[in-house]
Amino acid sequence: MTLRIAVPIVLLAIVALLPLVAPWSQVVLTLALAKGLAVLGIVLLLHAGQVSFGHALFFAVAAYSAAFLGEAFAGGELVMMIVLGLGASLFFGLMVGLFVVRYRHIFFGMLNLAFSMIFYSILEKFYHVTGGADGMQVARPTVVGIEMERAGFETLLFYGSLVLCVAVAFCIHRFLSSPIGNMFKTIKTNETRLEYLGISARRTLLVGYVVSAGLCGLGGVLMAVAQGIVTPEYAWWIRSGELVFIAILGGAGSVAGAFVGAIIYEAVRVNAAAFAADVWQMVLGFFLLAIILFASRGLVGLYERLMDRLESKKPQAKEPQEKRVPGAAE
Amino acid sequence: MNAQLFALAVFDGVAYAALVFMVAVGLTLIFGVLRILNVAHGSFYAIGAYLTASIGGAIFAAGYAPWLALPLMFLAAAIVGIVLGGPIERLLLRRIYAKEDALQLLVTFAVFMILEDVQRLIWGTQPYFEATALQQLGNIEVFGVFYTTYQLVVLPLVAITVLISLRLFLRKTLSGKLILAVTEDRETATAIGIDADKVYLLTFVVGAALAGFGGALASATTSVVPGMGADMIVLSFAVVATAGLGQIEGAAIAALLIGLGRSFAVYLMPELQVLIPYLIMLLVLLVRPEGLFGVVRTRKI
Amino acid sequence: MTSEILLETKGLEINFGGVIAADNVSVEIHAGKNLAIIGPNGAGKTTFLNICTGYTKPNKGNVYFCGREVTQKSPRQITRMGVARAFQIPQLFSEHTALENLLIAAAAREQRWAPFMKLGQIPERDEMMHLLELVNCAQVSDRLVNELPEGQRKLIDIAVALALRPKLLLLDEPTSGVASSEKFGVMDILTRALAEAKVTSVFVEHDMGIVEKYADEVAVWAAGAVQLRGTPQEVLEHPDVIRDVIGEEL
Amino acid sequence: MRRWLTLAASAAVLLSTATASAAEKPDELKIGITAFLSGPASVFGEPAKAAADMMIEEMNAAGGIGGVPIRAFFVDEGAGGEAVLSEYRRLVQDVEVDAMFASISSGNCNKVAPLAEDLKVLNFMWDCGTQRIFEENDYRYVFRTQGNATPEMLSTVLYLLKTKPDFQSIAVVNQDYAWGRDSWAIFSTALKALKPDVEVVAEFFPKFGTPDFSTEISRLQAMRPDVILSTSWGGDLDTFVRQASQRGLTNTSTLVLPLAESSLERLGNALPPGHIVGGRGDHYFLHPEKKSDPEFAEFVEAFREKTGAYPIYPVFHMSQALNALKAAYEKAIEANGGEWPSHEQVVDAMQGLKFQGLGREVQIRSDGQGIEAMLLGTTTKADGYDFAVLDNMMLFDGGQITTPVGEVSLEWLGTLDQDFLDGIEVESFSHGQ
Repeated sequence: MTLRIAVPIVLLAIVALLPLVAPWSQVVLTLALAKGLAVLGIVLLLHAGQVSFGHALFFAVAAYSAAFLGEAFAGGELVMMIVLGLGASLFFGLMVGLFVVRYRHIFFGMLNLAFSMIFYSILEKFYHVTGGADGMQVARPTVVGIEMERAGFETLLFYGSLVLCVAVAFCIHRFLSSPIGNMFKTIKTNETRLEYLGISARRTLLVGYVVSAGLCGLGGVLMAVAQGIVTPEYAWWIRSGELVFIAILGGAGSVAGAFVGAIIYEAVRVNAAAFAADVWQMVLGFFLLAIILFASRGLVGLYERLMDRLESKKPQAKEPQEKRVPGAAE
Repeated sequence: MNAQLFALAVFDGVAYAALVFMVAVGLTLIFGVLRILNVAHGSFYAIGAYLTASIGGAIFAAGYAPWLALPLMFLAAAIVGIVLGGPIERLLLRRIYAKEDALQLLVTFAVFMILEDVQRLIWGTQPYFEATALQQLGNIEVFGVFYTTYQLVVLPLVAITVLISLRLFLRKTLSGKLILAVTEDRETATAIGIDADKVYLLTFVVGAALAGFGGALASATTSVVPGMGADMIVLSFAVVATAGLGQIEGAAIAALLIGLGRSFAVYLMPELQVLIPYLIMLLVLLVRPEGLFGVVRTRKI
Repeated sequence: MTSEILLETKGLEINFGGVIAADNVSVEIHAGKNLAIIGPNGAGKTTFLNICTGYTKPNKGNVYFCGREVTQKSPRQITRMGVARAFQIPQLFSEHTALENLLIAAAAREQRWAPFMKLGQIPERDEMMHLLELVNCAQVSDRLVNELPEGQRKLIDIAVALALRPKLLLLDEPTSGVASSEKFGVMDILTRALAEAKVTSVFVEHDMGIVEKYADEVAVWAAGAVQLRGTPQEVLEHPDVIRDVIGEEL
Repeated sequence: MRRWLTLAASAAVLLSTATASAAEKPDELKIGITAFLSGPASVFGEPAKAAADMMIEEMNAAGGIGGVPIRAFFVDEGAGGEAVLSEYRRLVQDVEVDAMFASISSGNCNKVAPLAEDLKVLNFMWDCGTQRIFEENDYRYVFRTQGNATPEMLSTVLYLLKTKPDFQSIAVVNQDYAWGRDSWAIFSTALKALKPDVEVVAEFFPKFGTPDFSTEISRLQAMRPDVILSTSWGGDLDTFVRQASQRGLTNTSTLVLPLAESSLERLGNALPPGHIVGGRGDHYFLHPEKKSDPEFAEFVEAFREKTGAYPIYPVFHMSQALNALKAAYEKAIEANGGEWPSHEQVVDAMQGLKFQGLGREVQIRSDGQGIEAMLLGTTTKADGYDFAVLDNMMLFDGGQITTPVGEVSLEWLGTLDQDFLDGIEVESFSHGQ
């Protein structure tokens, strides 16, 4: 096993074991994984060269769906919440997507922003339905019909999320190597040619858009049950910006980077809030600047560079390193 | 809704539109030239307001003449443009023009986050309020309702003046023409030897100063509080997108549209007030994807 | 040789801000007859291809493909009916390799939507490698296309169009960007590939030697209108053409 | 990552020792305090933090609680609910604080209360106002060391009825979030029960942080209601009052501002005489019963020297929370025969606890809710102050106006009648008295 593969497996193991030694980190990590799923949605869209500044919308749609379900059935059921949240975000993704896939770049970003801000305002305004700015409580749901204590539930939620994230990451990775995934990527490089292959760029983008909305939805449901509360802030534009931030931090276009970025972001944020309470935003801001200016391929890019250097130093790597061609066919 | 209320709604809408326009016009100017949607613009607005309120509070308390309020606003705008905007363009943005849209936007987002905390470190979290300029001018009674002269007359006048002077600056002066040339066709402009670096710097400084000026004007009518920049920036995004990116006159019309829409909502359906800007933006973009005054660019193949 | 009409335009008219790019253009393109379009820059040649493929909508007039009206259809719909296009500036997927560009085209042709199938493993892989060989680009199949020289990009652009197995192929200046010493080689490769795939072609061309050698018919464009149409010999010897078109090319 | 690991390791060690010797006297008494140190609500958080620092220093100088010094850890509520919750967990599970003071925001109290119950940690809701928490759920570990929205609003209605009995119409301009909505629901329910003939002419809920109320003010001027209620606070309240007075709205309508005690000094001359102001409890730096108490006067001076401003209600709430903690530990030590009490013993001691901060005495009743007196007054100008101070003050006894245990506020308020009104005892004071 090469180092390049071993390190991620070790990191995954560390993440899985960390809560055993640091109980309080469990919920933080669950939140990070939930965000990581949503960030994966952003990463997916980045492959098509589009940046949404409103994907928190789908995060919020799913989170509120879970909250409403919980309210309607006095607690609710985790599996139902996930199914409903995912369904709602896919549906909203389709509806919003039908409009926004006609636009690109800044306009794409701005329209997404507009939709999310409308949803945000509705959540905030319709106090008697949504609880207004203070949001709704999400009581601890049952899991396949079983009532759980807090500790057990949190452990289950964490490991469940971890498994879900690994599975989803694998699926997205495969999707991106599939023919349709590759067509999706060509929206970034040459939509005209795609149309001249007889493929609808809008429909292709819509497929990816709906998938990305679903990913945000999954993240939203997990966040809602892990936090025990949903607020309109879930749909606020700063939240969308944060998702894009994490995507860039992890490494634009990297599936693994979405989760690495989310965990590092959460760690920086928690530490900054604890040790630099007055300037945590500033810390994050400088962190983001440093990444963009000095490591624009994000943490995953840094890792690749480090591994490249380590491998080229190893004496047994005798044969001349073949120039790696990014995106080469397997 | 009777004629009196109709008129009141119009007055309120226009005053509000004037303030929003000041911020949006800088944003759209910067976008037109640099092709960057500057999130930190909200911070420039807030800092302009803080500067005016804090300096004004200090000098008027020390007994200086109230007429200094207006020059002070210009000073605050200049400080924001030169001290803040200049270095940000020079040291930061210049390094990222070759990068993707998303990265450029995120850089300004990072600047925004940093400036939010800078504001808090400098000015703390207590609200500032400095209304000397406004109190000097007194009130006007219209239909039995008192308006401040500042809001009813000064703000719209200033906005129109800014619009006209910006137009003249862009059409009549050399620097302005250079900015316009780069806005319309960046490649050709640089190809014929226009110093794009200088134009970018100038544009950013002017744009930032306009945001600062907007903040300075607003400081007379509102409390200057942490977080005021975040709200303003989304609103001016909506204005700019509705108008069409880079459209200066368009921004004035879109600001008016959104300002009036908002004030009529307060009279007719208060619950819709916050939704109005986004609904207008959405409706406009659905019908005209490039904004009210935007130009469609087809790709040459 | 059949005289089936593949593509037909009737009375196309369009102008861009006063500049007339098509003025009552009525053209028939017959299956099996390769048509060359010549004419000075700005004569409306590319606009004609844009209208035929639905990229630009004419102000007036109609386009028919295999007897069906396609005037208001999109490039995508027209492509699906069997019209492929290669571009003056190659339109490729710059972050994909040469082979991947072709594989995406093949997947588009075969409608391969299975989300977990790898692009590199679709059944058309061998066919696409063959196509790359045909255009002499097999050795760069794993290179990103934006790292390749313009000539090869041009050929890959044509190969992408061919990968769709069209009935009609529209080529916009296939030899521009190709070194003049290689132009005939390229056209040899191209005509062989076209013949093998039984594809009729329409190509815009500036090099009269190429037109003479490879075209079955020639149409002369000027000021947005077809001025003259005939065999290469008839057209190229026409005094107006020598004066207005060939003269300018020299 | 390394920090997490070391923290985790130390947490594991602490955990094993802590359970073994729960009642051993610790080296220090650790409390976590959540407060807004950023964002608009830091107008409350910053003074409260300054006050906490001062008071803890003073308490420690006097021997702390039962001989144990206090150490405070602050959490910024402005960082968002998510960060507050994870910091809360970290402080409880990792730093092992003995008590949490959380929080200012009602939204955060809603989030924190069930968590405190889960984590079995003593939690004082030291400043948030929502009355729902104890009405909708039972808690063992959660207490409120002050009143809640119901007595705050009810006392405002009572004050209004006593001072301005003939008003006919009212409009409301509240911030659009739970506090703004809930406080209006409470106020309007009580008003409807006690004076049914009042017409509500407009209800505005402008967005939180609105910089401009021009349109609302134009409309209010056109309608001319007798009374305008606003439970807003901080920058929103300042903006509204300033814009209202600039445009003469304060000449035509009486403003009723139940939270304006916290804005008086900032507003300066912008708030003219004749408007009604409350302070979420009997909180006022010129508290008529306390201002001549040297301890009170000394604190006000010291606070002013340190921060440059007079203390406002969150400062007083902080003093109540700290004094409640002290009283609870002392009661538990006494009950434990002078030995240091376990955490559970301290929680037990909270029942019926009486304590006094910088106002009247407060008592914790069986549902965890504190009973706190309410003070309201009407603005006036006075020598020595360049801002409005209170005249015609009334002090309401908290016991009468707090929803009885087991009842839901909105239902209880609906049952109030003239008899209730007549039975209210109130003490009146004027400025300088």
